[in-house]
Amino acid sequence: MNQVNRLSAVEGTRTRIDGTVPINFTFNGKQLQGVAGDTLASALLANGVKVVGRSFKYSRPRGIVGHGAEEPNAIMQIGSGAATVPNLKATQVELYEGLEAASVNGWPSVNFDLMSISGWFGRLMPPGFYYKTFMYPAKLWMTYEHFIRKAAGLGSTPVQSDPDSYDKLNQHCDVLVVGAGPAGLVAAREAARAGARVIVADEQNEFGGSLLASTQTIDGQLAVDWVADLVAELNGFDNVQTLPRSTVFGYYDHNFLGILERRTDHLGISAAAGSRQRMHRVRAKQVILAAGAFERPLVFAHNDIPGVMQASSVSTYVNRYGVAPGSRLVLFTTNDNAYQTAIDWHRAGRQVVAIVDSRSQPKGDIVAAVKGLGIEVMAGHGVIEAQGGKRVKRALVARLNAQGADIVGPVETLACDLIACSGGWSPAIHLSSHTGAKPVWDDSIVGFRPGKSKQQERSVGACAGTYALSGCLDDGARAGAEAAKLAGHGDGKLYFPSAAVEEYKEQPQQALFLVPHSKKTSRAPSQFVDMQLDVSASGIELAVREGFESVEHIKRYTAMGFGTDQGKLGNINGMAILANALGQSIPETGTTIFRPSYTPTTFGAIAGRDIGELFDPERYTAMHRWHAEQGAEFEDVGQWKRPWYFPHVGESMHQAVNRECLAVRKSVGILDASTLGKIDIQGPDAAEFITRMYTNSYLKLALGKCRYGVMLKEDGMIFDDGVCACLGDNHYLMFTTTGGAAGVLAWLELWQQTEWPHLNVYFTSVTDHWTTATITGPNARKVLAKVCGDIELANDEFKFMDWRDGTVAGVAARIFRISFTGELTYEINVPAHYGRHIWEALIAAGEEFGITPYGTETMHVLRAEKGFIIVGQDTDGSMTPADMNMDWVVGKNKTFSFIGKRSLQRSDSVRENRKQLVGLKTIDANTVLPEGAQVVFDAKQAIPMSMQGHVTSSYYSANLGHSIALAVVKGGHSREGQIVHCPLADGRTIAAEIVSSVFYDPKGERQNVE
Amino acid sequence: MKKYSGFSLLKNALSYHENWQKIWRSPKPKADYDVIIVGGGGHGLATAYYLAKVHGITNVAVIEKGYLGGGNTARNTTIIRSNYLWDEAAQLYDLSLKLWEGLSQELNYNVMFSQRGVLNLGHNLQDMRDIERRVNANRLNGIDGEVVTPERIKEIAPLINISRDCRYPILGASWQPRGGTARHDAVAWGYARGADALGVDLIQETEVTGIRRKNGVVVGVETTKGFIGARKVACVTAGNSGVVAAMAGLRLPVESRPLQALVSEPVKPCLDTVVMSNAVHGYISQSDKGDLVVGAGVDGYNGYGQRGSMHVIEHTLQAICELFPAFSRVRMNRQWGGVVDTTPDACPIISKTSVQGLYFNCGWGTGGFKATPGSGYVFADTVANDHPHPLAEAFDLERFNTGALIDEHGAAGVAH
Amino acid sequence: MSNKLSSIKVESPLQYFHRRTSHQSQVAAVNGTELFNGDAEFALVVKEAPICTHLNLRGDGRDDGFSAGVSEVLGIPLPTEPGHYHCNHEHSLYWLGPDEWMLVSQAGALTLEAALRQRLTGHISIVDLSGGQTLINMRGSNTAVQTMLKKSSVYDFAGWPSAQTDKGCCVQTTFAKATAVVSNKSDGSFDLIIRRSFADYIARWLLDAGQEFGCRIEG
Amino acid sequence: MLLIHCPHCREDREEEEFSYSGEAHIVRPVEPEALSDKEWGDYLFFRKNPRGIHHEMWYHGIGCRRYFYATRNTLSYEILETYMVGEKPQVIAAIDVAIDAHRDTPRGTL
Repeated sequence: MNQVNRLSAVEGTRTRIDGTVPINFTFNGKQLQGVAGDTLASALLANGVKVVGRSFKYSRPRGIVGHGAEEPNAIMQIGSGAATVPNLKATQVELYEGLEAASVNGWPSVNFDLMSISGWFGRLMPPGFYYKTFMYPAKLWMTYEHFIRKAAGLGSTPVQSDPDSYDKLNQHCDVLVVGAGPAGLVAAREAARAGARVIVADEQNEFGGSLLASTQTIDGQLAVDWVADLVAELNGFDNVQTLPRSTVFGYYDHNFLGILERRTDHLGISAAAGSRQRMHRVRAKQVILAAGAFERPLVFAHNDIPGVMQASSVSTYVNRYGVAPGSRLVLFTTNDNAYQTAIDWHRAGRQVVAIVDSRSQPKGDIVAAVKGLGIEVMAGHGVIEAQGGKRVKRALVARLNAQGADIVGPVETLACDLIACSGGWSPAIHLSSHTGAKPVWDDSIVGFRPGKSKQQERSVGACAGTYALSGCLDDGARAGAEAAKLAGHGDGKLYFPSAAVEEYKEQPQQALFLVPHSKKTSRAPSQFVDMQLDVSASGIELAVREGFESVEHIKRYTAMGFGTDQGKLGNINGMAILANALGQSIPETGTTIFRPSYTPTTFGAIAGRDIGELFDPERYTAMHRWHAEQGAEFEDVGQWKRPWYFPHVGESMHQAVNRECLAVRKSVGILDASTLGKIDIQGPDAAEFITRMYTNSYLKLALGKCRYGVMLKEDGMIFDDGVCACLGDNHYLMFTTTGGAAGVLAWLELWQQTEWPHLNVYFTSVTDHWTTATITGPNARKVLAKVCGDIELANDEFKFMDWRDGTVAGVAARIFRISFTGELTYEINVPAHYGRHIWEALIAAGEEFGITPYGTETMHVLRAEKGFIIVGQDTDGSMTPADMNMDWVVGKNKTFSFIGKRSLQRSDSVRENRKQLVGLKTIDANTVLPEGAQVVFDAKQAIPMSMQGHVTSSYYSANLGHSIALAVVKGGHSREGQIVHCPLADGRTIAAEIVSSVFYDPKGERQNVE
Repeated sequence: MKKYSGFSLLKNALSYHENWQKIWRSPKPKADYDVIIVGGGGHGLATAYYLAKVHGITNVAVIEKGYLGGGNTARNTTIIRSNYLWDEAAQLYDLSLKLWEGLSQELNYNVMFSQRGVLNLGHNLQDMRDIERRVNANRLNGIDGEVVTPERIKEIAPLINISRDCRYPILGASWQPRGGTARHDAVAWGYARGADALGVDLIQETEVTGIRRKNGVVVGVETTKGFIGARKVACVTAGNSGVVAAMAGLRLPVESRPLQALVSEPVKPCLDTVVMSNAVHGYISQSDKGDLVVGAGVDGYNGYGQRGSMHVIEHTLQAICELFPAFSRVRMNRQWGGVVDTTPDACPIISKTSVQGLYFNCGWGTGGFKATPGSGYVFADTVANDHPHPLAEAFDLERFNTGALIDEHGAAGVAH
Repeated sequence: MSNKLSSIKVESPLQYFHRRTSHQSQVAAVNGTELFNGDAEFALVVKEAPICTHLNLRGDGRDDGFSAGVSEVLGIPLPTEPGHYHCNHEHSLYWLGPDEWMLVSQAGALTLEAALRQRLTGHISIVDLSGGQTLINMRGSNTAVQTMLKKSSVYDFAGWPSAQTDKGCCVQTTFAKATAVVSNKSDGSFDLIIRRSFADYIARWLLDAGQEFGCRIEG
Repeated sequence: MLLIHCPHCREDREEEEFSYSGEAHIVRPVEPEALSDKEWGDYLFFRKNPRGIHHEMWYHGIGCRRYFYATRNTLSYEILETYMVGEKPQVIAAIDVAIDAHRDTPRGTL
């Protein structure tokens, strides 16, 4: 097919295409050719393609209607494989060499669709039909639904990962101008001149908006030339950022706006570097909305047949793209503005069959001009029905009464292949509406204007209901100067003279939302309101007959406005039809609230670069590289990567952990404990403050000593634990859990800053500063002695729960003698730059003792053997210290009522039968209970069972030769010796005996090994 | 009430759909009711329905400030499941699930309850412990569920990424086959139609502005259309509970927060189940229309604005793109927010109050939709008998004084 | 802490990154587009500073004794204006909060802390963070540096006046999904103070984000 | 997406740097043990949660690490003021006074 509809140059206009650069593309597998500057839509029209898709519900053939974001029908699957994109509007896709486009609906093809539903069969699917059917028999619903789902969706997602990348810029500006049409351009220029930081964004590939298709002149220049000069001027400002191909998709609180910039889509390649799309996160001091307006379609019978188009779109295809989408035009209008389309069509050398004007006496200047060209104007008439199959063949025209509500004359038939429609214009109030501004109906423009501003914004030009070019230019300039001034730049006065524009004076339009038909609406051929979702005027009336009154109910019942065009064309007509059916005015009926996105916005762009390995920071300790080199398996603990276990070649996890566990208890092991949170606390009130936060007291903790503490939330439940050391006068170091570090610091700050500011104490996180190498086991002292000569390590010199400063392998270190394994343990802390050095030195020193690096799994096993809890694993936010059998850590005689203390006395906290921490020893020594197994007393009871608790930690203990588990069991502390049961999903029920939670070395002697 | 069926559809099609019965009446409020339900969302309408159906109390009005089902009922992501951890919550949600299973037939309105299963993913060892614990508890409570491997997850949702190389690889999931989704609007409309047919007055576009009491006993409500008397007032105003409570001089353990959601453009079926991940914070399903329906976590601050902050959405879509790398090229069509009443233990409040005749049903947080039938059922019972339904006992306000919380989020992170 | 560095291996936070990964991302050729500013091979160079002293300093900035004491020891005034730092050849002192400063110095940590403690009285806190942080410098074409900052942080850096040799602007803010203290320098480059455990992540972020203009990380 | 004026940094900063910390001006009872379970429960969990003017705490955690207070409209999200701990708000909602007068239980030591 060649470009049958491509026009040769037309006098007095300049298209934006370059006819000398052919571009090949395919549509539904067919090779076609367009030219540089084309959109996919203009190229398809140039090639005479009529049917571009099938409708969602009734599968009716559909053609291109519009030329931009409002397009409801031309929904395309673009590209193939991993880079395919579903649901792009052909009107917004720039043509590139090799572009592959396919219709999203229609099987086996859009021209021959087996699913097409016509005539009265379609009547079986009125709005809401599925709520009324498919209910019986109940069992069959999932089968019905299976078939309903088969028909769902427009295009298809890729099945592979996205090959492209996306990024974001955080932008801050004084003035953001949305839309680079005439109003936006002059606004930007004034604001820029005043010195404001300006961003101008426009969704199209080039700036100019409606002027790109205009035949008007500005200051004696063709509009497109005037635009080119102005854009060049804007680009000359250092303080202006121009963003073409950039859609402002959402307007959020405090003048935050999202812009999606399409950077490579028009190139048709997956960008090898940089990003396919970029989201600009803009914080603007002032915003100027100059987003334009959408022409309103006219609703008449079978107005969805391909060849029924928007009048302004026809002009745009002619003037901007050099395409005439047909031969014989019937123009159907309610206003003067659309007469220009007849002039454009005439000038393009095509036939204007007639202008059908619903107004009984159109008499504007432009009407006269059109008549001067010899074009017939049928005043007081309307197109009541389009006829044709896959293309309009004729328009049925009849005389209407003055209100346009009734047919008052015979029906005439006009042969044509194109019906261009204009029901007036609807301002693009979407972004204003995002801010919560309530749109205001204005009879004078037959549309909603933006409501009272809720943010620092103003609307200008067509999106404020100002349609005359001169008005747009004046308003835009004023808004630019004003916004700049409010943002602190300039004096608000205009700098540039206003432009001279010649334009027709327009006469009032007529409000016409539903063109009458000879049959009443319920029986007339479908008069479509929302084409994408096949919502018709009769559907809206039906919803009203069924008792729905709210516009939101109607929308939801009929699905009107829920399409990917978000009702840009249909909503106003739909609301007006609803208002009429309810016997109300449009303002009484109200409008719906537009929500972001203005146009659909790529998930990947909203996600940005924070995916894959950058999804969340991976935090490393100073020894991470060593662990990785040893082949450690890692566990995610919060953002940290911690070694989980260190398998030898050929070893299973189980084998590795058993080996590590035995090594620690028999000789010595080494653990990277650097991830524990560490907070430095200084100040004269430090001890008092810490004592308020922990359950026990620190007022008498001596220099050189450590103490273990538990922290509660005010509700009495355990939320963190750790050791706190007294480092000096008014100086402490607090250890927190790995995951709790940031939360504990914020918690301390909260109480100090907001409740007890009179307590003099400062907190500083030192988690990253210190690297901690923990050596533990009966040979730990011997290992340490080899690398540390300046500390007396003897048991009675450097006691359990002491700390000392000294030198380890030549590095100043702080050593804590605390223990999470029950063995003799030294936690050696050095500044992290020395972390790897100290680690390697200890490994070397321990070699003769077979020092064994171990990970978190072995750490867990060893501490469980000792009955030490892990907050977050053995507790879950509903556990008190008493529940954990840790009454000993609660200071009963503290004068200050520490955080959480009062809650420990609530009736539920002192209730009998709370879940309490116990040990479980399986009857079969080799069976390891699954963590998370539920505990019951009577295994034979029927479901639902009475659950008494659950297993929180469970391991095989190689040291003990049997499995061990910690559990919380109701009243567990008084149930030692009882047998409980764990019924598992695999059908097994495992019996276990409740035992002490301390399985190993109950007297705690091993940490004092000589 | 004329019954809906395939036959009635056919019959009405022959008469050009000109003779359908109104779905409900639009009555003028009476001077006095036995029970006034404040709030015409799903829960309020269900409460009215069961009051009339189960307890024979039909002199009931539902007073709604906007349109029926226009609050969180219209704004949620329609996920239904009952695999809650604690016995009290699990039993309440499972009652609800059982009611869902016959709801379309009960109401003669197809609420499109679709049992396509719910996956709750685990990404670290503690997630997996919690999943094991929850699934074990569910099974022993008689609730379906199993722990599934990444390979099984991939079978259920083929586009999901189970690679071990990603930042937080999927280690497993809980799988509840009876879970799924329903058509949210239809639930409200179905209950409304059912309640109306039983004589309940549905009064829309009428705002309750005060709760009138006499000697500590409720006597009715002030509204924008005047005073309406009632012996009992039951408040079911999710997202506004604190405001309504203040009308009676009460304060609740509730903070109202924005919760955001979004849908993509419709795409051909590619996800046949519901996938939720608390750890990376996103959940997703695909509607019968083809939209990918995505929910986010709760915003950090209190807010009644029905909108939240963009960075929450950004994080959620990062999570979705991590879980489903193929969805990166899909586009967000619409985003919105609701207002959720969060409680300290992520469990609802179904309770009498210190004011005689005044009842509250609130605090469902992010999980209210799935509870709609069960919530209405036990609340109707509580109001009718002036005594908590056995399944509602644990959800009394008193628990915040005794400390007997049902710490559902302590174990599950976020209880969507 | 000991300064016997000669026999002891020290490892800066980014050293691991250098050994582990290719530390540069080059501009990829994109045929026929104007998208990428591909003049230089690397429009952005990130360099980690040699290990030095980082001290967190707390005290009452409104107390003349405190501010005089600090300035006496360091030879620079205590910045009390939010968002500013002062520096000389040896020390840089960054405002972090109304009673909190970050001191980055060439002097030894122990000596410096002792000198400050000797001079300052009352409720103060000095904490050595030298092992937990590192300073990296980001220089390059103005566009690349500014774009990188816009990609990485929500803060509006373009609003800053140029830095002078003895003072400039600083801010603690978001940097990708981590945090950083960012400051401008008189040569037009920017310093970032970041936490050790996040260093690898930030380096990966910078390489990824810098791909469009070419980014090199130097040790 | 809030833009919050930090009174310590004395500039408008992006929401991502802050975290919300709940209702402001809740004073911890001096003698918790003297309270009944109900009074203690009230202090722990019961909040004003107004639709409108709200005094709340924010933490500039990725910034100056200081807490401060904000008066924010929870419906419009407009922030009417931010102020230091220890200061009193300038903007107070009429309803606040009303609720306090109405409440059927006294609020701990408040």
